[in-house]
Amino acid sequence: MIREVPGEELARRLQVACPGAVEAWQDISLWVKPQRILEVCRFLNQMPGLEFNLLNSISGVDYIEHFEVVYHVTSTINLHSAVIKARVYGREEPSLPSVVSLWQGADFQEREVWDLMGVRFEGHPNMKRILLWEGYPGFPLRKDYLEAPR
Amino acid sequence: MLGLGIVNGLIVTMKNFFRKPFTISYPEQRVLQHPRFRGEEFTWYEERCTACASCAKFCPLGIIRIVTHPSGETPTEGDSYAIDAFDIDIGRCMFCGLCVEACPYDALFMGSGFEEAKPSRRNLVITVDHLRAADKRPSTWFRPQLEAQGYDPHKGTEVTWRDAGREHFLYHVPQRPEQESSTATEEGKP
Amino acid sequence: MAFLEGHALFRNLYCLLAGNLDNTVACSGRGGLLPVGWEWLAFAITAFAITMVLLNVFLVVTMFYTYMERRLLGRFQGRLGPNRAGPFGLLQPVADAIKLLTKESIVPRGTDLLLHNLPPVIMVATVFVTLAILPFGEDTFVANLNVGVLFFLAITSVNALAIFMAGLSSGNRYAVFSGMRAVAQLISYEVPMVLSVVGVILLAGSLSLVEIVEAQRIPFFLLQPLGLFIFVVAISAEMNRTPFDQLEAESEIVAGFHTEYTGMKFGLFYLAEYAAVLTSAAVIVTLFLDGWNGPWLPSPLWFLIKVFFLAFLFIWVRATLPRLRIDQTMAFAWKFLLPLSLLNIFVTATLVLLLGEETATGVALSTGGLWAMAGINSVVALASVLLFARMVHLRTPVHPIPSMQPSPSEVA
Amino acid sequence: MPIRSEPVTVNVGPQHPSTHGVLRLRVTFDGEVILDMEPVFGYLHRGSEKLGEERTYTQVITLTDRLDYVASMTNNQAYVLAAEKLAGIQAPERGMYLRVIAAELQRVASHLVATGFLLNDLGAFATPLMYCFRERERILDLFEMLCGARITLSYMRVGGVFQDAPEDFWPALRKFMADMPHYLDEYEQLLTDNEILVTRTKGVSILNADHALNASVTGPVLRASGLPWDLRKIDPYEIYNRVQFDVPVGKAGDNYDRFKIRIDEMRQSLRIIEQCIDQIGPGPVRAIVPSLIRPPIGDAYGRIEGPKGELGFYLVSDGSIAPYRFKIRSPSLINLTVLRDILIGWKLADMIVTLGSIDINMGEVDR
Repeated sequence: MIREVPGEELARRLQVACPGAVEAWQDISLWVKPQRILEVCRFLNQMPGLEFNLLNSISGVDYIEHFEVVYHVTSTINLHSAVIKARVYGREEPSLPSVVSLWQGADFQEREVWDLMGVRFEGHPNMKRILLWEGYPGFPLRKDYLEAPR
Repeated sequence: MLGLGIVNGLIVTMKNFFRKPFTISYPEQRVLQHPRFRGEEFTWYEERCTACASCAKFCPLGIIRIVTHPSGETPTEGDSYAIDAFDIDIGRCMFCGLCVEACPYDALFMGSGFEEAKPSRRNLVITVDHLRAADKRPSTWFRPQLEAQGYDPHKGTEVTWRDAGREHFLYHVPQRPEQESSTATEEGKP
Repeated sequence: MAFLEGHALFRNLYCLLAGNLDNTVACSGRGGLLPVGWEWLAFAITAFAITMVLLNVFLVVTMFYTYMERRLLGRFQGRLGPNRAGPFGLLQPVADAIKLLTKESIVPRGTDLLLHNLPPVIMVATVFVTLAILPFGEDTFVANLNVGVLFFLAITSVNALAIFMAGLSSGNRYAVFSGMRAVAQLISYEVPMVLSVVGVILLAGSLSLVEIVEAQRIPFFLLQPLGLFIFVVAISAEMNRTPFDQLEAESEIVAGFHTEYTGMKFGLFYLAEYAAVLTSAAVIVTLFLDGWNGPWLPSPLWFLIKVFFLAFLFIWVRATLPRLRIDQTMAFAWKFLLPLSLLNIFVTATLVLLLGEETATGVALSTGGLWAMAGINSVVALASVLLFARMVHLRTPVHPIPSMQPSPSEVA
Repeated sequence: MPIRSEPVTVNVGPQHPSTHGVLRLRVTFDGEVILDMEPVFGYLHRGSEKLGEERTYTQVITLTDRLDYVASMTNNQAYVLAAEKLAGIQAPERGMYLRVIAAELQRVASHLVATGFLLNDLGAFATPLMYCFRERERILDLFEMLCGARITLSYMRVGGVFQDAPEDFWPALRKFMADMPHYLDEYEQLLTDNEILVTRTKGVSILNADHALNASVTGPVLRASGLPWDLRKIDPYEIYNRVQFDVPVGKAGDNYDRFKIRIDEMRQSLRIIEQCIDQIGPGPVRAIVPSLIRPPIGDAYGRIEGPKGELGFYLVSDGSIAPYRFKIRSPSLINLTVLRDILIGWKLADMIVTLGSIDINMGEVDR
C-alpha cells in the first residue's frame, strides 16, 4: 500500500530544510512557492526517509486568477506519495523553475504543460511545444481559450 | 545458438498451416454478433417516446436533434408531445450507447445491424421517417428485459413496442437479487 | 510428349525447318520445310519461337508462383490468402498485373531518367537470361553452356549493380540505405555461394549444368550437405528472402530500393523478385537435387515438382523467421558461411583424392566410394555447423558513437 | 586517407510502416548508426483534455476509450477510479470483480498486440502478428458479449460497470481461459528461443532501473529493467489484494526482456482472471449514482497499472457536472522520454525494435 503523505508532515520537514518555501497545506496537498520548487523537489528527492524518486505526473491547472502546477511524486523505496502544488500568478509569462535536472521524466511533461497551458519552465533544456507546432497561437487548455483560431 | 529455436518455430508454423483459418470471407460468411452488439440503425418506438430529449442531452457529441410540438389538447393526461424531427447523425455517432442508457421510457434501443454504408454523408443522418420505417430489431444492450427473453436480433423476429418490455427501475440498484423475480418480462409491460 | 521427352527443343524445331543438310546440328529426319540456303532463317525462327515459348511459360509459372506464395503465406498465418479474383483467387496475379500496368508511373523530381528506368529492366533480364542454361528436363534446354555454373554466378551478381542504381537514383534516403545494404550484402554472399559450388564441380568434373546433372549417380545433396546448406542460405540472401531481406526490410526502410518506383516499374521488380525464387530453386535442383531425374514421371514434371518443393520451403521459412540486422547478416556471411565453405572444399577435395580412382579422363569415384563420401560429408557437415554455431556470435557490442565533427585533417 | 562521411538526417515517420501510428522520429544517422534522435509528436492530437472539460463525468468515459485504443478497458478503469476517488463513491464488489476481469483481459489483448507488432518490426512477415491477433479476436468477442463493442468499449461507469455480464459470457470466458495457455506455449515455442530473435534483441538498447525510474518510465518497460514496481501489487486498487499473482521482472532491461516480460505478464493476468472467476459472487454491479455526478470541490489523482505503464487521471472538480480539469498521465508519452538515451549508438533496425518493445500507442501519446 502506498501511503499518501499528509501535506502537514512534509511542511514540517520543509520548515527546517527550506524555510519559507511552504505556502500552505491541506490534506495530502502541499503548496510551495513556485520560485523554490526546484529546491523543495531536490529536498524531497534526496532526503533520506522521503526519497521521492518517481515523478508520476506534472499537471497544470488554470484557476483563472492563477495557474497551479501539480507534481505527483512517489517513492519506490519508502512506498509513499505526495502532491506538491505551486501557484503561479500572471497570465502573460508565468514561469517557474524546471525540475528536469532532478527527474528526467519531467522532460516531456513540462513541455506539455508549456504547450497546452502556457506555463514556462525556466532551465528546461528544450522548452519547445510538444503536441502543437511552433507558432501555434494561444494555449488551448487555458480557460480563456474558447475557439481555435482559423 | 544451435538453430533449434528456428526449427521449433518452423514446426509451429507448419502446425498452423493445417489449422482452419480464423479469418472468414466476409460477404459470404458472416460473424454472428452477440445480441448485445451495439449496432447502427437505432430502433425507436414512437409509442413509447415522450420526446423528453434525454437522449439528446446525454449524447457526448450532441448529434441527436429533437423538435417537438404539443400534440393533443390534454398533455397532462398522458398525451405526449408530437415529434417533428428526430435526427441522429450516425456519421458522427460513436455508438457509445449513452442515449439508450439515458432513455427513461425504454423507447430508444441500439440497433443490431452494421451495414449502413451510404453514398453521401448527408444520407447518414437517420431521420424520424427512417426511424419509423426501420426494422425493429433492437440490440439487447442495456435492456435486461430483452436479454431475459433470450431475444437475439439476428435470429428472432422483429419486436413490437409491446414485446420490448420495460427495464425495471430496480434493475441496477443494489437489491437486485431479491428483485430478480419482479423484473420478469410480463411485469415490464406498460 | 515426344516433343519434350528425349529431344532438345531447339534441335527439333530446327530440324523441322531446315532439314539435316546443315552439319552444325545433327537431325534424324530428312528434308526440312525451308529450302537449302535459308538455314539462317530457320535458326532465327527457332530461336525466336523457343525464347517466346520459354519466356511465356516461365511467366505463367511465375504468376502462379506469386499466387501460391501469397496463398500459402496466408495459410501459414491462419488466413485465407487472396481468394476473390477468379476461382480460388487464381486470377489474382492477372488482376495485379492489370492494376500495375494501369497505374501512373511517377518519377521523382531531379533523377537521372536512365539510371531510374534501367534497374527494373536489368533485374528482370538477369533472371530471364538464367533460363537459357537451365536444363528443364532430359535433353530439354536452350543452351548447354560448358561454363553454365559460372554463367549463372556471373549473371546473378549483376543484381547488386541494378539495386544500387535504383537506390541511388531514387533520391530517397531509404532507397540509399537499401542501395548501400545491397552492395554490402549481395557481394558478401557471393563469396560463400561461389565457394560452395566448388564442391559440386569437384565431384562432377564439369561446369556445364547438364553434365552436372548427368554426373549425379547419387544426388549431390547427400554428397554435399554442407555445400547445399551454404548455397541455399547464400542464394536466399542473394534474392532477398527472409531472414536476409535487408534490402526491402519493410519495417525499417519502408520498401528499400523500390520505394520510389510505381506502376509497371515496380511490377518488374516484383516479377524479378518472384522469378528469382524460381530460377534459384531451379539451380539448386540442378546442382544438388539430381535435376530432372526421377522415376515414373516425365522428366520436366519432376523438375517442376522439385522446384516447387523448394519454393514451398522458401515460403515456409519466410513465414516463420524474423530478420537479421544488416551487420549480423554480414557477420554471418564472413564469419560463418565463408569458413564453412572453405572447409567444405577442403574436405571434398581430400575425399576425392583419397577415395577416387584414376581413370582415363581424370579422377572418378566408384559408387561405393560415393556412399562412403556421403557418410563422411554428412558427419562433417553436422559437426562443423554445430561447432561454428557455438563459436560464432553475431551479437555485436554497442557501436562507438563517432564524432559529428570532421577531424581537422579532413577539413584541411 | 579515411573515407569522408557525412551524417544524414532522416524523418522516420509520420508515415512509416512501423512507427505504430503517426510518430515522427527525426533521426541523424552516420551510415546506419544513430547519432541523434528526437521524437516529434502531435499528429494525432485531438485535445481530449479540453474536450473532457466540457463533458459530464459519464460522457468523459467515451473519451477515455479513444486514448489507448488497444486498451480501452484499462483506460475506462483508470478514469472511473479517479472519478470515484473524487466523488467518494464505492463500487459494489461484483462490479469491481467484473472490472478486474475485463481489465486483465484487456491487458492480455494489449500485450498480444505489443508482442505481435514487435515481431513484425523484427521482420517476421506478420506471422506472429496474425497469431496474436487470432487470440485477441477472441478477447474482443468476449468484450462484445460484455458491452456490445469490440474496441471503443465504454464498459465501466462511475460506481461500477454499466451492466452485468450476460449468461453466455462465463462459459465463453472459461473456454478462452482453457485455450489461452496453449496458445501462449505456442508463442514461446515460436519466439522465445528463436536464435534470430535472441540475436536481434539480447543486449540491445539496455535501460537500467535507476535511469528508468528517473525518467518516470513505468509498466513493463520498468519491470524489464529489474524493478518489481507494479501498482496492482504495491498499491492494490479494486480487489487486487484478494488475488495471488507474481510480478515478473527482467534482468538486463534490454529489448529481449521487454519482449519476454509481456508474455510472462499474460500468464499472470490469466491467473488473476481465474481467481476472479472463482471468487466472484452475486450482487449488484453498479452503485446508486445519480446520472449527473457532482463531486465535491477538490482534486484527485487516480492511477492504475495499465498495460503500458502507470495510467493516471488527475481530475479537478469545481462542483459542477463536468470536470474542471481532466488531465491524462499517459504512460506511452512518458515512456518515450528514455527513447533517445537508449537508442544512440545503435542501428536503424534496432531503433524500430526498441520503439516496438517500449510499446507505445499514438492515441495515448498525442491524446
